[in-house]
Amino acid sequence: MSITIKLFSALREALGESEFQLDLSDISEASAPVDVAAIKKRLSQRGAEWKEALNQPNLVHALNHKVVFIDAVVSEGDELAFFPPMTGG
Amino acid sequence: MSITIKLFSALREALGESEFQLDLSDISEASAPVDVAAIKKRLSQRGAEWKEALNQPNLVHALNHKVVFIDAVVSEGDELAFFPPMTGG
Amino acid sequence: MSVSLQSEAIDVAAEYAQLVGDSPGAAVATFTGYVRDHSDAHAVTELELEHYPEMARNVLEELGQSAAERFGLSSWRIVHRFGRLAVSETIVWVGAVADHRGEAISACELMMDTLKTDAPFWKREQGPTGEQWVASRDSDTERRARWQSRETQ
Amino acid sequence: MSVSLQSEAIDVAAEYAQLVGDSPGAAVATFTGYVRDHSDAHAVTELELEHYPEMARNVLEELGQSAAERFGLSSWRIVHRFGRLAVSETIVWVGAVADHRGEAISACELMMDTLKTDAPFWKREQGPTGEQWVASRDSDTERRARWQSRETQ
Repeated sequence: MSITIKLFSALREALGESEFQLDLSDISEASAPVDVAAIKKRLSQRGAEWKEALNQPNLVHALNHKVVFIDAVVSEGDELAFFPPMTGG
Repeated sequence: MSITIKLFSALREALGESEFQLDLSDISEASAPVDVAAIKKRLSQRGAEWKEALNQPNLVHALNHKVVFIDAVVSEGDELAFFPPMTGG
Repeated sequence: MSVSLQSEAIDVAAEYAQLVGDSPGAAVATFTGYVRDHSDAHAVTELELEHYPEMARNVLEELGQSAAERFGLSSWRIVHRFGRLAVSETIVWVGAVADHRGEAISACELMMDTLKTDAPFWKREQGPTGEQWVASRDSDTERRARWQSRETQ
Repeated sequence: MSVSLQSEAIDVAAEYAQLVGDSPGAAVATFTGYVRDHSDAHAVTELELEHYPEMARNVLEELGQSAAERFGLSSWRIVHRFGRLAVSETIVWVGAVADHRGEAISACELMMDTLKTDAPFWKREQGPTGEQWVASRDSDTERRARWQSRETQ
């Protein structure tokens, strides 16, 4: 199973990536459905900066262009974005 | 003592006058100050239409371009207007 | 920071440009009122706006200044028409410039709510069934009263 | 009834004319946001607006439709810029057409309040002392929350 990860704003800048594919074949074979929390955990294994950036208190996650809670279930081909609170307007 | 009376909207239409001078020499010689109530009373003596028009519940009175209560004191040369509630905007 | 009473149609784009000028604040809110083709249940084909010129100017200037003080406006403008107006024509335009959106929007709302009940204009509607003076609305009086009790947001 | 995401400056007069069209409702409210030359205590010389294009379009369309339903709008429009913006340039424009002024003004306020907290844009300010991402404001979150509890007026 593969999904698209997108990062924006200070998060994109801190982690030096804006978009990439993430392969989740190993965890998706387990019996529990893969949720946003599982993906955060997986990405946090990439290093200390990732762990810190993805565990900041106000982090927002959007699945297929909608803000979701941490228990939202992720499926093959989904687009999952992480970013700080919005500051437009 | 003379003041200017102005009438607007349905009041102007019902009474057939928009502006006139009112001489108040007789009542201004009495000891009490002349207020809007005294002028309403004086104008009401002009006939039944005047009495009715000037005693409608929502009548507004403006003295020198400011809405006032019925006990506002009127002086020589003042402009006193009577009209229904405003409906602009 | 000014009032216009005019019989001509309101040039909304020109009013906006003049309000904002060369150095806009961060937040600009505007409101435009147009002549409706109906009023409650009956059709309207034309509107006549009677006004009390000297008093109208005073009231509108005071209410603009009052909104400016209450909401810290850097600029404001009120334009109100009088005379004969066709359906879909502009009646009134207000604009407010402030540092933040809440102030600019609330100032427009305050100016409109106050203007409706305090400025000496009277509408006379013309329709297929004749002419009639528009009655004042309780809802306008209620909206006006909110500003006396409500805290500035 | 539409959204525009654009890097070009917003032509406020053209947006207004298009919003109102040939047959305006009775009440038109607009709001325009501009780049300020300061932010809290420090000077700002330029702003960069990052955005998430697909999501931004979805969010703005949904919030326009939601405001239209809540306030019975006959027309609405939201324009938001992205990219590099100089001081005093337009950032955002919203417009709403309704039968009554309360609805038009409240719809603009709702669209702006929701947009601030829900639409994926991020401001990065540039000033004499360097660059920094703008932090979200508690006051924006509070304004946003009002719309969940408040009755339609």
